[in-house]
Amino acid sequence: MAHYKILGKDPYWMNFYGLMLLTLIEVAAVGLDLSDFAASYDTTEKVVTLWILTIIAIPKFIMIAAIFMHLYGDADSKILTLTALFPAFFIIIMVLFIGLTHPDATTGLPDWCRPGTYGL
Amino acid sequence: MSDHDDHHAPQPWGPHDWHHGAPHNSFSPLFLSMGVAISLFGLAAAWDYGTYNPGHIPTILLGLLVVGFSMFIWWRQDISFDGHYDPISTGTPFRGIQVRKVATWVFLMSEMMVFTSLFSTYMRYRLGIENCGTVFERGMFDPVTNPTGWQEGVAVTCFEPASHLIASSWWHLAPGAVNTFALILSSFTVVQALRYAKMPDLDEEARRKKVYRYLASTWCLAVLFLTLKMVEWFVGFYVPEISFIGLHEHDIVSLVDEGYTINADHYQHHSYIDEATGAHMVANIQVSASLFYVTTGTHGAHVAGGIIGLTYMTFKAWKGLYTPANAVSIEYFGLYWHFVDLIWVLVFPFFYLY
Amino acid sequence: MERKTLVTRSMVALILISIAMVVSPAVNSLPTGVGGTGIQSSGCNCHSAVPTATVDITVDGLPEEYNASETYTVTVSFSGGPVESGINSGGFNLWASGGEFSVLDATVESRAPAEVTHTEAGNDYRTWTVEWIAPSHGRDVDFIVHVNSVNGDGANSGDEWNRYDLTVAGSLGPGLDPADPFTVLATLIIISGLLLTITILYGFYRTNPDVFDWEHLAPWIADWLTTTDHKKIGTLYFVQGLFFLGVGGILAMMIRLQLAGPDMGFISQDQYNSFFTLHGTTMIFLAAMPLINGFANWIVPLQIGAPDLALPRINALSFWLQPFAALLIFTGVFSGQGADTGWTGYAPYIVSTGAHTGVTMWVAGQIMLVASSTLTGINFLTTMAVMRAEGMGWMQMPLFTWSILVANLMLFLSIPAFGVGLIQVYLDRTISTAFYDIAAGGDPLLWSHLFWYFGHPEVYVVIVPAFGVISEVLATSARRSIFGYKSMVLAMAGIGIVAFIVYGHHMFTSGMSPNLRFITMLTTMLVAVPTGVKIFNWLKTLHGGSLVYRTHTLWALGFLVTFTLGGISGMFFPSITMDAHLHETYFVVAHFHYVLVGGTVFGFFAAIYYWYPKMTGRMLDEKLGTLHFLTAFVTYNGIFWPMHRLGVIGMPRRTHTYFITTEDFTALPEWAADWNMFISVCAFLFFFSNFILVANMLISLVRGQKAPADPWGGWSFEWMTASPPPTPSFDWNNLPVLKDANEHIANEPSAIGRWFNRLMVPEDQEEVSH
Amino acid sequence: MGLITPLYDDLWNEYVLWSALVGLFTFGWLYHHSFYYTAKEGETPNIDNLEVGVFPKEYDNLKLEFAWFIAPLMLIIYLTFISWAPLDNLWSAASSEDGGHYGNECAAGESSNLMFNDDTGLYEADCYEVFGITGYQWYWEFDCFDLSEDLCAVSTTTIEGKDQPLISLKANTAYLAVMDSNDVTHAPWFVSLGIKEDVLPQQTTTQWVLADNVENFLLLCTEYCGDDHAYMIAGVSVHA
Repeated sequence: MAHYKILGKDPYWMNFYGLMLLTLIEVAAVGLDLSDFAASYDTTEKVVTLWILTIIAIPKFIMIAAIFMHLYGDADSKILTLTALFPAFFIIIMVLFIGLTHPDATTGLPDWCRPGTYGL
Repeated sequence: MSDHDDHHAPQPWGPHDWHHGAPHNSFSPLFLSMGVAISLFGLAAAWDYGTYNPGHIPTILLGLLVVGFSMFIWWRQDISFDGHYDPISTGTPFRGIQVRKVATWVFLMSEMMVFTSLFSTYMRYRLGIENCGTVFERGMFDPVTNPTGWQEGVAVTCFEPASHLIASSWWHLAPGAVNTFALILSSFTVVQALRYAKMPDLDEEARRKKVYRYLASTWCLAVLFLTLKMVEWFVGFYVPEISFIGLHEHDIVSLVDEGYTINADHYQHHSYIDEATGAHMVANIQVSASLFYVTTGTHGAHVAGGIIGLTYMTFKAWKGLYTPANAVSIEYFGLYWHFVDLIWVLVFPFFYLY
Repeated sequence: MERKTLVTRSMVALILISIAMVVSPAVNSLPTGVGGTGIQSSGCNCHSAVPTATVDITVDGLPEEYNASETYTVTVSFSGGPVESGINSGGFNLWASGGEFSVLDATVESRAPAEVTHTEAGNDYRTWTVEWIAPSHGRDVDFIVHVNSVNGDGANSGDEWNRYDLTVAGSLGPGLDPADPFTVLATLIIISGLLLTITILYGFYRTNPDVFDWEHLAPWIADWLTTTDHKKIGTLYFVQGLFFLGVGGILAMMIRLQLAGPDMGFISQDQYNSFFTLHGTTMIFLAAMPLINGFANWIVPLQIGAPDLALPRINALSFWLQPFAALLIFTGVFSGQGADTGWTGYAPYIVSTGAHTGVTMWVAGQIMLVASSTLTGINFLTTMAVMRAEGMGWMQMPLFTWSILVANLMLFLSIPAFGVGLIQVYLDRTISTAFYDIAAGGDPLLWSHLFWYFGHPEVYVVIVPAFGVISEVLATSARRSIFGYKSMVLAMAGIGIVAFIVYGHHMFTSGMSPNLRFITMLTTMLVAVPTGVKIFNWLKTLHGGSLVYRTHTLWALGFLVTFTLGGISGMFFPSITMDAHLHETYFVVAHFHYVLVGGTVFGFFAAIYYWYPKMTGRMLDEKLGTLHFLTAFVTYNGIFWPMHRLGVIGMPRRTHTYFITTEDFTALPEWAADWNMFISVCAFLFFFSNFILVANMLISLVRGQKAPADPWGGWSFEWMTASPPPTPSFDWNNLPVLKDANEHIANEPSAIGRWFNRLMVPEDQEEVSH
Repeated sequence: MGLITPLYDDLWNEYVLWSALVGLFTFGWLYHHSFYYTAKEGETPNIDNLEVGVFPKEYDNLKLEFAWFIAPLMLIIYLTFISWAPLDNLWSAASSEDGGHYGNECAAGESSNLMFNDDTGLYEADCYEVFGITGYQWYWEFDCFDLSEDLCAVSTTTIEGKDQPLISLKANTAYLAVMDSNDVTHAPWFVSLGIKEDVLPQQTTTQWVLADNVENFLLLCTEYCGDDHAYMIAGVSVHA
């Protein structure tokens, strides 16, 4: 249970308001025409939207985990946060190895491991 | 003939004697496994590579019945639980925390890996298969000037994100957006239920009402979530005329009716029409549709599982059986429920918006 | 009243299970079922219900006694029945139990090598001629002839038919009918099941010989079906694991029969494919994993001083998911539609319509096993994290408990990937999603990635508990504390981490991203380091010790030999240049059987001899145990050692036969066939040698010496309880406290230690415990 | 043993040597200790005073443990190093500018001159030829593209009583096999050349087929592909 306050108010309510606000921004980011803004940064609207969505997803994620799931402010918060973060390494490995690789023919050793001067 | 417990025979069906450490036999695991096996068997019998054999639907129903029966046994044994023997950790790093709270977190670790697998699949395909929009922009095929272009009538294999349909109009996005708010709201109601159940200086009737109402509203929001999902996938809806905001009467077509299905090997979209010639680009989008339905469907299945748990908890709350002593069991459910909400925070932008 | 309802209800449950058990394997995998028209048994009954005696069949050209391999011209003709009209006059079916028919003209076609029938054109005749090439075996051959006498109106009414049987003698007289492999398999499994039932009944009888009646049996069984006690569930796991170890062994024996010589015809290709698939799946998921869980269930709570697991009912659920999963996995085996994908089930074959229909059920069964493993993982991790006795920090846990901790951590973090892959395949095969539909852009390597992301940690999950067992057994047998406890723990943790980044070495030749292939070549080499540390630590433990030879000591030393050999052969694979040749050969088969049988199974054997007294209160027989060790160890090496050589000279795995060098082509040398025969003989000896263990367990259960609480002189908590331990294993209100023979605990923690303590131990314990 | 290709054999011999050394060391140690440090008949001494319920006295030696952490590490670093150069040969780039060992694709009439260079321990060639392999359930199909009859020819032959495809290649020639599959995953194993690589539907994989010796051998399928997997074979005939 929460034993702290956010801006002097109840943390659950504050968190709830905050989440609603962020979600509204997300929906707006998709709905609004950002192509001019994107053009000024020499990129496409899709990229801008994706960036906004990713950046907003992070605080939302943290707010839910920290306040609703009591990973902040409780006596057991620290150890439970560590527990929750434990799979991070394995998640990164899976994303790198499965999500971000592609099948390919072996047309030579990868460049980064061919210094060119080794040999027996 | 069970031997070592001197004071009572284990009751495999009835309520638990929550005496600490007494063997509490249960038929529930046996029946649950049996039911799951029967359902999976029936499911595989009822569909074979998309061919539907309705004769096997009773098998699935039988399986679900057995599962339901086992849940009933489980709950019957649980409902008398008043929190007095909730086991507490003794091992160093977790000392003092409820054992089942730790178990819930450990369970969430494996859930994280489930969704990571799904997202890895998504990334692999999203990055590995060319986007349909990109293919379309390359223009129509011409043996000399545009050899990589698309041809009228020949399906291109490409990736068509559902967001192309969903984010194309506010009304299409509406069910998903409402769902986002519904889930956040339901996270909030669960945590409120926990707060009031724990509040020590509340009289019993007031607590019963608060907890019961908050849990019931969570239940309603979860059902709303699934309903809107079904509307968005299969049903579609009607938009009335509201003249002062310039809205005209029309129907929002569901994703399936738009042709966005797992069997869509000749998918068409109104934006894939060549302006000069009026030719349609047709696409094979089965992989992207499968990804969309299975990933959001897995999330939906988690919500459905939550509804089953909530049904029991709402009933228990209605009976007034939550007290500050056993309120932490709402927290166990709440952790799961917030986690489902967290996943939606990721699913929504990547499957509905981007 | 209460006992009565209990009995009735348990009976309902039992009946349901029995029905499921009887029905499930018999259910044809959908949508097709057992082939064959049944003409041999039911005749041509579409032409009329019963045969007509007046239709007279003559078969000319067959001798009284045939000469082996000679060709005979056989004429089948008949008279009688309706009047011949010239068109559509009749038809026939000729079946022989041996030899082959060859077709002479267009009136006859062959349905099978030893079965011929008339063609569309042959329908107009009442006489047909074929050639029969007599078999070479010289046994009697049976012929069955069916003829239709047809009136030519195009409909079946008014037609008549008859059947005629004759036997042609061979020089060697009547022979035995060749057994259908399915019949053999089914018979053996049913016999195993019966023996198991008898054993269980006898077990009940021995519990209390005075009341051997239904009134007592029913609640006894109901208690086993509903138990949540960790020791009883452990025993259930053992029963399941040993039973399927036997079933997997039977499958292996049938594979070895087929491979005893080149081109043996004992089992067909189709059957072979399905048998090796089930052998792999059964051994890994239905034998090894339940055995690990059996030991974990029994020993872990005892070793950490906990009365039970953290979530006893979930524990029961993880067990009960397994037998039902096994039913699904074996669905369709006896109708020839069992899974035939290999235990890896590579896409896109696994989702293709060419694969057997039983694959869907096999996938469904494995989905249940994934659920079971996840629940087990949650349960054990929580138990070990939160229920350790006072005084037992992480670094005072017995090594077996540590090994289960590492194994479960690996298992439950990796198995979701497999589960998701399985669900994708299941949906592809049922509702026709397109995850592995290549035409729609699906990527077959995605499955390989998801599978091996799980599959490689999985093989470590199976071996790491054996490490724990060996650490316990060797230290206790040498009467020493284990050498380098901390480095043992770190090595296991290292193996656990490394497991996740090396899986690409299963896919060196698969078309996977070359970058990833290269990275996993480097990381796979790393596996040698922690395993090397462990082996040297074990050896150093013996140093200055005083080895007491008992059966479990023998098995532990045997483990060191075989596991080291398996480890060394494992070093050949990360070198991609060599792997390009060795991948998917018998060298691989030899390697993983050296670590999985020589490692895991030998570890289990050591564990059985080590903990059996604790579990049953009876000592095992040392003489039988030594006999078991000697026979099994020798024959085991006889099976798998020659396989290394076979693999290098070019024998691929997962193949129904192998090719011996001919004048035209270089293939396996002739001695390869001799070695295969040798392997098959050894395999049977190994299979039967394990019955010594079973006999030992059963005999000792009845007549064994009573076991003291600490027969071997170990230090951990399980030796504190009585043999067998009471329920609950420890008193909830009087839990044991671990003392420490070292003094360092009293020392001030270092700066890092203080930081770590602050992080790991909640400061205010009042807050969280209400 | 072995005698597959020099690339493979050199590695194999080195690995077998080290395996034997590690094996001798370990087993020597094991046998010595298991016979030397043995309890007398009927005796159960208690060297470290093991006692139930007491975590035993620590028995360790950081230097030793570190030593046998480092020793295998050194060994595997060495083994990785010797595996590296042959890998570059196995996965050679397809053009000489990118550091390929087999030159560029041969012009008409140009000769490949594949040979094993004992000094570098690698195969080298002036140029290479290209042919195609396609896997079907359950047979192989070869495609010689526009190579001359002498360099590459496809015919059929009888193996174990069945007609199977046969590809004839010329000795001392480097070939690049460009591979594809029609249905499911297969893998052609040139047994006597010690190489294999999966063929995948809708995707192209490649492998270097270094035909150096005159020999007729079998090509087997080594990725399980269904019913007739064991009999999915072809003949390879390397002529002078």
